[in-house]
Amino acid sequence: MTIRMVYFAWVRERIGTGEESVEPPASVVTVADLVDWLAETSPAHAGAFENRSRLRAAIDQDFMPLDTPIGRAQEIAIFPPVTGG
Amino acid sequence: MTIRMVYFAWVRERIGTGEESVEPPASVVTVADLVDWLAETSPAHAGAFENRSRLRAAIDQDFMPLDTPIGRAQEIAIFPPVTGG
Amino acid sequence: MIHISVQQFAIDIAAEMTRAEAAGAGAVATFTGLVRADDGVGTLELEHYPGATEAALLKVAEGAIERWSLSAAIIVHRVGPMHPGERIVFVAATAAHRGAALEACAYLIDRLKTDAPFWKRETRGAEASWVEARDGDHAAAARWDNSSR
Amino acid sequence: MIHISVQQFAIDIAAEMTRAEAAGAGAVATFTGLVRADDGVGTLELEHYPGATEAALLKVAEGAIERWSLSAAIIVHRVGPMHPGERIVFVAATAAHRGAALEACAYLIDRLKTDAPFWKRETRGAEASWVEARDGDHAAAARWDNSSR
Repeated sequence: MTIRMVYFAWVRERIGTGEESVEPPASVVTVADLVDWLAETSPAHAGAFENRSRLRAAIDQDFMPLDTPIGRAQEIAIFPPVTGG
Repeated sequence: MTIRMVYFAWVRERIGTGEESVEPPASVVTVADLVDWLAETSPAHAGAFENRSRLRAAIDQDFMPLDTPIGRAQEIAIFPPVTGG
Repeated sequence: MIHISVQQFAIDIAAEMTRAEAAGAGAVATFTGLVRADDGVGTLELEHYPGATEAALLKVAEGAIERWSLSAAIIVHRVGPMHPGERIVFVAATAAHRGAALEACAYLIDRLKTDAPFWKRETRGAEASWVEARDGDHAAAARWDNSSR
Repeated sequence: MIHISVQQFAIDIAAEMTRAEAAGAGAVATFTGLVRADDGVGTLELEHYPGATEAALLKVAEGAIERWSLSAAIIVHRVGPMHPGERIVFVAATAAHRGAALEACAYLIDRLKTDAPFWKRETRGAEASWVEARDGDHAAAARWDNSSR
């Protein structure tokens, strides 16, 4: 299954790209699993995802906790806590 | 002692003037006394002051309860509860 | 910065906002009261107590400035005749952060309603009547006495 | 009426107020957030999540409309680079009476702070840093979950 990953703010900067397509193995069930798996793919990913408590996620553009199953998601976003307004 | 009386809204309309000078007797101590005394001066005043609970007052431009002594006030205003904003 | 105006002419929101923002702070909360168009009123007329009105509004603004350390408080009130949709009153509170601005804005309009000598007269067709004061306004103003910040 | 805008260009308060007042109601409460000028920030840059941002703001506005029976809710948010004194965000709530407008306005900005995907980056001299989220923002947003109206 191909998932479109999108990154924002310092997550984007540390990874070095705002989006990428990934094909995680079947063992990846939740967003947290996905983050763990991505952290293995490069030092940049590992650095961006170093502190899991500072990460937030959206599945198909809806904010979700990291322990949410990704199901048949097409787009998953990883980003820092929001600071708008 | 001469006091400048000023009236607003329906108090002004019922009395028929927005201001007048009055010289109350020494027996008039509080604003309520002044209202009682003025109510005797004409049917218009009596009508305007018919329901004391609907009257508010200011002594020298400061809102005061009707039982406040008039002291050496120069200007006393009588009006309905305010409805601005 | 305090700006108080009791005026016959229309309230210019853009000009007042420029004044409110000039203080260079981070948050501006405003409230605008309009002549309602939904209850058949043709003309609304605002009477006031010249001199006493400005003093009362200044006192309300000073109270807000002191309580929330505002960088600006603005109160603009129309007087004279006006029509549905027109602005009757505009208040603004400017502060470093939003909590203070929002609370102070509510304080300005709540206090103005009970503490400033204005009277509204509505004309519906040929009938003119003075607007009755609302008990709720006194309750809204009184909550600022009781709350402990 | 709901109006949502995520825009690169400056926020026009007069135009937004005209929109808010067009509903013909009696009360409009607004909040404006500005780039503060007092802490040495030269440029503030706002990043967002296109598509998701608009959806999140729409949900916040719909929540306010339903809870306070508003006649209008407006949320306008700048994105891209901006400078001290410029408007970052403007929200407005229009209702028949002031209590609803003031509360709904506070709700709009409190919820926007936690529910919409925006990120701020400040540049001070040669140093750029992402703004940290504040715990207080979550407390402010959460009070709308707990309060019983």
